[in-house]
Amino acid sequence: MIKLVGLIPLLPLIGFVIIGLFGKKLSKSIVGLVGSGVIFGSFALALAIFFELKGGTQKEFTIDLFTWISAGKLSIPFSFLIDPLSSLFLLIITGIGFLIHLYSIGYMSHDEGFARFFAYLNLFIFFMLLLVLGSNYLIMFVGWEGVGLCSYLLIGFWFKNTAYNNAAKKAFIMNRIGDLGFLMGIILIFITFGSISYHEVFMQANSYSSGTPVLTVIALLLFVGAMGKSAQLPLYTWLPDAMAGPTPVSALIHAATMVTAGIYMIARSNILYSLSPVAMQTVAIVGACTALFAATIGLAQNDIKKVLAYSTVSQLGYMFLALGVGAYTGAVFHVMTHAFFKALLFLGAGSVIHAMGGEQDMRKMGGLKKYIPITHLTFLIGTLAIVGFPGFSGFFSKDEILAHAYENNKLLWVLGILTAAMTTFYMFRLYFLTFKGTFRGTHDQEHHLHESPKSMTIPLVILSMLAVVGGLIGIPEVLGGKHFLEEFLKPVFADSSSRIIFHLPESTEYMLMIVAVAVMATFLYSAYTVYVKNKTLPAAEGEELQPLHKLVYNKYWIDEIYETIITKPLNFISEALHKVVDNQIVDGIVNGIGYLVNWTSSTIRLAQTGNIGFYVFVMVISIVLILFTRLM
Amino acid sequence: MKALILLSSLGVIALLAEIFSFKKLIYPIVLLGLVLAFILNMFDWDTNQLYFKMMQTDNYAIAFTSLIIVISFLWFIMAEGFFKEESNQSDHFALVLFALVGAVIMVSYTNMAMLFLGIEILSIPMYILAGSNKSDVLSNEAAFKYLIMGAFATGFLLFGITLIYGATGSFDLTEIATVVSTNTAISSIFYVGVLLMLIGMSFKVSAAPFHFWAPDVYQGAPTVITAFMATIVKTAAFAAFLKLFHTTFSSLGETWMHIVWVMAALTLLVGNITAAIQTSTKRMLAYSSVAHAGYMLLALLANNSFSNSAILFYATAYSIASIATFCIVSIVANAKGSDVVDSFNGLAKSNPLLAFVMTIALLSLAGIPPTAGFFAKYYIFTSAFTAGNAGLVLIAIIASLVGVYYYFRIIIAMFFKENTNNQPLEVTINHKLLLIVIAVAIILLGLFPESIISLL
Amino acid sequence: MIITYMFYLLSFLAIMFGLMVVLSKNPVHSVLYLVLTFFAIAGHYVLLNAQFLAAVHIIVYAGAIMVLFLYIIMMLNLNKEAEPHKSLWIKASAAVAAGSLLVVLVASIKGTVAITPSNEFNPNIGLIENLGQTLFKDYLLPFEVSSVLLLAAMVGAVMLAKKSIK
Amino acid sequence: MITLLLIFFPLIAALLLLSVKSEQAKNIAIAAAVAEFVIAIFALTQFQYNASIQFEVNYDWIKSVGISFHVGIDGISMLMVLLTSFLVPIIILTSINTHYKNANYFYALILAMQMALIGVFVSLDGFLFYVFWELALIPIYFICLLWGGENSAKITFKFFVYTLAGSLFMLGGLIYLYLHTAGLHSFNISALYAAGRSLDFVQQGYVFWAMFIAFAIKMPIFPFHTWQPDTYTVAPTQGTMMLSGIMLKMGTYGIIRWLLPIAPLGVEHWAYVAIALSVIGIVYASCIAIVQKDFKRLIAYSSIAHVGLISAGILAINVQGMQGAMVQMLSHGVNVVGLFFIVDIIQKRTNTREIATLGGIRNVNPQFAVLFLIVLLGSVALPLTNGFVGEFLLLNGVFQFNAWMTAFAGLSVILGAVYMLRSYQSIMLGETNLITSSFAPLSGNEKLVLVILSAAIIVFGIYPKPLLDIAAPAVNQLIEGVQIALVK
Amino acid sequence: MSIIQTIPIEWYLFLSTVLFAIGVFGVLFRRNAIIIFMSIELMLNAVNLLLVAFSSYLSDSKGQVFVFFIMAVAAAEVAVGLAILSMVYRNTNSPDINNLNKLKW
Repeated sequence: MIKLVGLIPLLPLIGFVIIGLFGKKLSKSIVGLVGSGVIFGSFALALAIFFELKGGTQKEFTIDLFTWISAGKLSIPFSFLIDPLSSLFLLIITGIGFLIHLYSIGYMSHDEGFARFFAYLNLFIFFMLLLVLGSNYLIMFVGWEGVGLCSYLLIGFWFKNTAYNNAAKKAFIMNRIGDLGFLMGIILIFITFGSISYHEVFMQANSYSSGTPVLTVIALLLFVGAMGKSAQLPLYTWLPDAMAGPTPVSALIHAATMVTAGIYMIARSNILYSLSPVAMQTVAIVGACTALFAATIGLAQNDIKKVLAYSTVSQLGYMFLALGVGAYTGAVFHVMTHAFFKALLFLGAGSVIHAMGGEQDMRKMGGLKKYIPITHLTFLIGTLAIVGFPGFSGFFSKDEILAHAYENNKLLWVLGILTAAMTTFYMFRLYFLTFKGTFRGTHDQEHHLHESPKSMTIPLVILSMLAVVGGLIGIPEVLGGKHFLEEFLKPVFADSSSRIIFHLPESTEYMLMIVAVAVMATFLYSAYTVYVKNKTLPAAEGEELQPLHKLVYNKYWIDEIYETIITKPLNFISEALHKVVDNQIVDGIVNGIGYLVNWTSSTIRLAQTGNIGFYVFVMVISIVLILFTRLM
Repeated sequence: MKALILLSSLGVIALLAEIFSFKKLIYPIVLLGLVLAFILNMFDWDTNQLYFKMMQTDNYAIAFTSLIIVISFLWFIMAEGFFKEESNQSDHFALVLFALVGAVIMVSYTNMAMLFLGIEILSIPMYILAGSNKSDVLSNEAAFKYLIMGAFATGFLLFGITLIYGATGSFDLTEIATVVSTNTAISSIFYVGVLLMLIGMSFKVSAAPFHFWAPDVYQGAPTVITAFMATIVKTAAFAAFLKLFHTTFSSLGETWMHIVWVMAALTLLVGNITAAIQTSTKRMLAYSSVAHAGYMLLALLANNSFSNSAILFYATAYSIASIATFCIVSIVANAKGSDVVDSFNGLAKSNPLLAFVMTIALLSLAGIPPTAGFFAKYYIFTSAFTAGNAGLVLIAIIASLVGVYYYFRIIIAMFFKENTNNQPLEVTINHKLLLIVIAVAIILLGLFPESIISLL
Repeated sequence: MIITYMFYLLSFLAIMFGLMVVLSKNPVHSVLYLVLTFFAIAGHYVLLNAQFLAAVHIIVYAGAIMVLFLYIIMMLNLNKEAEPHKSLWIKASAAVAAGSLLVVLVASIKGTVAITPSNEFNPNIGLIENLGQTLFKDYLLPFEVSSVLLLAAMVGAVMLAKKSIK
Repeated sequence: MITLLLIFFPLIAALLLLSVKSEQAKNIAIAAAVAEFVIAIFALTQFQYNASIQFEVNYDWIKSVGISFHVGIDGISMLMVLLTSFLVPIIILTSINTHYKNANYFYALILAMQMALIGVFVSLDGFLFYVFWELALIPIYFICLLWGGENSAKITFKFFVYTLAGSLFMLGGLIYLYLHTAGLHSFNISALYAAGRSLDFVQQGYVFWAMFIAFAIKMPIFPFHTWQPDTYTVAPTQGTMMLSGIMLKMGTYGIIRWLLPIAPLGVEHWAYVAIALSVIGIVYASCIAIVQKDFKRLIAYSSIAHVGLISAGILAINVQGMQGAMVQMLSHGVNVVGLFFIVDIIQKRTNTREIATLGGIRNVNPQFAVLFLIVLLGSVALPLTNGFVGEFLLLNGVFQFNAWMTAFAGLSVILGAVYMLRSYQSIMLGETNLITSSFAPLSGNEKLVLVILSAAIIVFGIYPKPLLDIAAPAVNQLIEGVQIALVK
Repeated sequence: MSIIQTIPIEWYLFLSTVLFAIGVFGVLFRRNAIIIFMSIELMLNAVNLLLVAFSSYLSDSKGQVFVFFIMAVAAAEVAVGLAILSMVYRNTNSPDINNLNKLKW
């Protein structure tokens, strides 16, 4: 089965090609069938491989396809690596990807770009699979940039809308900033290790002593890449804007898969990080800060997708926190659970939007519970999962991260807890505002409200089940679990885990769990108080806000700040370079030479007076000078 | 020598034609005579004869004589119209042929007296021919300026010859060279003499700062005569100049080289830069001719094994291209009534052949491959480089860029600008043939320069 | 001794008349002064044992060339002081240029290493016989060639001077 | 012999074109160009993948001064010949819907230029190289002058003089080397190599600058670039394509073939300056591209940025940089021709190139949008497009020279995305307007060209190995040789 | 007893130089074409004088022969020059060379 791994990315690619080339001529149902079918095929294969890997003794397979780039001692094969980590991601990607494809059939059914949408989605899956399957950094980079492209295409899916296009462009460019760091990292890896294949690099890295500067630099450069792709401070602003894309896209790309590529990359390179405490520290701090920062913004957003977007940023920060404190398994675990519940939430939100006829402002919703019961229920499950309600998947993964953070650094833990608290608050704020209370939209909208079609609800249901049970594969030992995931991923993190020893007394673990649950409960209640009991509504557009509220509502004006400190200066500098340096100075010198020649010409031609007397005079003077040289 | 006699006789025959009224036949006779002269001349190859210790037909002389004859053949075809004028027809022929005699003497002299006479025999007909458009004040002015300045420069040349005579007791080049090489305590008037001769020769080749006459005379003289001056006179003058300084005075490098260095630089810059904004093409070509003297001075200055063949090749390339350009300028100027650059507007459309040949000729003058002018420049640069004059090469490079500037003004006018004055151009079949032959020759010489540079 | 005085006298006359040629306002005077200069120079020729040359000199210059000059002056009716006013600047620059030329020439000639004649002194080289020998033996070719020169000049002068038939 | 055929076949075709009628010219030109491509492919099939020079032809030319007609093809040349012979038919094909006046001359000039370009890429004699180098300039000058846009006389003239100035410096350098060749002076490439290496580093420095300036102007590299945007803008589309697609590679090729082996010490000594200029140029041109309003001009500036990276990669003197340069030269050729064709398509339909006035073309012509996007992605070096392979290797190469410069150069990765996406958005996306609403569909040949180019972009992005393999032995040998010279 | 044995050759050198310089001065100083011609004749005569002096001093007849050639050339130049002058005069009615400056720049 493992030999067939090539088919996993190939199937979506085939899907892309078929739909891309013939999409216009095919009916929507065929497009949907092909689009989802290939992903399902991949999923089935991924499942088979997963079980083969789980059952087998060999945990690592490399499948060489062909030599891609070679120059001197640099030789980059196009080859795939199957190991627990990649196979897990394969499952997540193809699994959730399939569900979302399925969902999209319904969601996009009325869109004229239906085929295009599926083509893009298939292409995205292809690149995402490449990203996780690659056996070296450059293949990962291929996927990395490829998903960036697809993200660009899908964010700007409705390309007539300038704002959407801007969002798409912003996403691509911000990603590229990170990508540059990543690329530099790859090159430095090659220069340091003479190879960029994981196997070779990690093996060699193992022999480096901890804290070797070059490793730190590599780790930090890679992390820059991760910051871009996974929307970490300060490169996160594209992600909320990316919600311009169709909701399934938000669910798939901007919540479940692509944005977690950074986590995958660092988890993959765990040994490099484990050897570089500085980088680890940086990752942890950036992650924690992002988590908290995004959570605060989430508190005050009114757009249902924006809230989820900031929540995603925040959760991604959480994952980086996990990576930074050495909880690689925890991070991957959270990636997985997050994929379940965040995809669920987004799809739920999509269902809501679908029902609302495109309306995304929560202030216009309310009381939707009775109109769209399935959505409501699954959304509630998702919410509970994300806030870490005990028993739901998010609880386990979050708990693992917090425990590691606590051991590593109490402050990080505090930040984590704070984030969790805010998460609870804004998620329930979202839930309450949307589903509880009374409908606040227009009459037309109310009339239009309806439950989504089967193709949309079935994925919701499946995802909600996953969101509930997904945590089971990582039940910590203190709760009597076996932590299947840790076992499964052990080979991947083996070298790191020998360096980062995690040990926390059981009592402390219990304590941490209790604190987390308590905090969650408190904020759940407070959200309930505010939005259900008191029926408080977020301020309407244009209403004067409290300074702090205003600050958060306007997302700390980060976009504006970037505009002021980066975009505008860049434009200004570019204009200056163009108008002043290039046109005036550089070209000016060149033209100046031309003018100089003309000027000289018109000047010295005046010597040609036409007057014989003068000519003779010059001749005589020249003769005098020539003879004079003889005298000297 | 045979060529010399033949040419003199041709001149006399031309004069006789007036008397015995076979004027119609002179033109073919002269052309035939030139062919014959060329053949006779080439028979002397490698014979290296010395006549009266006055002239020597060594290969150097033969090569340059042949070149002069070839160019004058082309020139005669170009100047067809010049010899149509009824009243002075045989005078024109005779004067031109006598001038050629002077030119031949100038490339084969071995005695100062011959040099002096050669220069004068070449110059005096030129003074006259420059003024041959008698009713044109500009032509008069050209003749007058040429004469006054020429005679003035001759004074210095003679003074130089005299001083050299005084110091060495001889007018013979070989004897002078022997004295120079054997006599260590040579009188200092000798060096003054060398410098004065240098000045006199520089005047003849129109090297700055003794070039002032050239633009005015070139512009004022009838175009065909300008072509003659720019090609044959210049070639002969350079051959004479080179012969003198490359053989007799070559061991006195420190006396004249730094001066020639400065003159070459000045000539290159002044010639090219002043040409840049000229509106009259003839005057532009005059300045360009000054500039080309600068390049040839580089070879002269180099004073090495390349020099002879470099100047020979350069003169060839430059002369044939100049004949073509002057031919076209005169055709265009005749039709449009003016020789300003704008007269060339739209020539590519109205007469592609002229435009094409003009382009090739101008590219050659500008020194762009694969034309002869390129190899000529290359060869000169190599020669100068070998001699260690890298600085001058740099100046020459900069100067030739300026050169491109003005040559291309004509090209741009021909190809790019719209024609506003739709005077039809009349091009005789002879001119067409001439231009085609020249265009082919320019390219062939550019591709296979070996045939000429291996001569010397 | 008298020869030395003769030299001084003739030199003085030559220079003085030469200056007068240049400085006189009337062209006719200039011509006459030039003739006088030629006579002074001819005197030098005699002193230098070049009697034949002296005679030729007088005949050619004073007899032929100067007559030609006079003829042209008369023909073109130039025998008046018609020269336009020259600016001081031109005068000064002419004087400076010529003066510095003189200074430089003299200075570069002054340090002359003595010229040592290789031949025994022979006072007869200026005789016709000697000159004839040289001219028609060694310098036969230039002699012949100068005929071309004169012919060309003649043809040219005629061509230029005659009225063109229109 | 095949080398001679490669050189002179286009010339013969060009001469033939002069004698045919304007209307027939196009077909003959295409046929000739395709035939030339077939010859090149045939040469490739005969080509042995080793470092030796093949199909060598060596005639005495100007024997007395040691100039020979010496041509031959090694891996590096092979790639350039392939590029040239591949692009020329494409370029001619792009003109099918354009009706040029005196088309026979137009195509004759293009083919003549092809001849000169191939000559440049296969010359193994310094003088011959120079002659071809200059020869390439004349046809393109006339193409740009005669079929160029507004103000073409002034602009193309500047271009001509500017590049000629550089060439003359190179000529100076070559003569200098020539005079240092041992024994009877010779322009043979190996003699020049030996001569160059016998110089000390100061002298090599002179040679380096003399030649580098020529190459830098041709490519062009900051600050020698100011002829380029104007010329690219004003030239007819095919002229721009010839200039950017092939001609600028003369500069990069020149560095590889002539500069590095001749003056290794000089290169090493001045590499910091030269690479710094290249790298500054990358960011500088990218920045300026951002604020361009004319799309053609924007691409012109982007070309400066791309070529700066190529030059930096070459001058870093390592296999990765050099191989990257080889691949990137090809990729850039393909991409830039594609981009300029896109400009042409747009301009023909809308009569404008002003980015701001366009918009929404995607609504009208999605097919075009997709092809445009592919070319654009190649240009911004998205992985799995041809642009990426080169860019990665180049950055890799430069990184080995200096990490900070690489980081700075890498900004082009970001800025490239900025200006390209910005213009794509402005031109293709959004709502249609009056100008774009009647955007006609692509004609067959337009589609064909863009599809071929897109295919090339993707195929060589996914599988660049054939290209890399062609050049690899020659590149390795060259780098080894240079490194040996440096160690000494 | 010849002068050359009593008067050093330098004196003749100086004399000729002075005469030559006067001729140059004349060319520079005067605007009348006829007088300019005469000044040039003066220059040539200075040269002639020097040649004769050298010839005598060196006891070598070549110098004097050379003078013949100079005379011939001088005569030719004068003839041509005066012909040109008369031609110019016919067109401009002035011997003033300041009028002859249409050709310039």
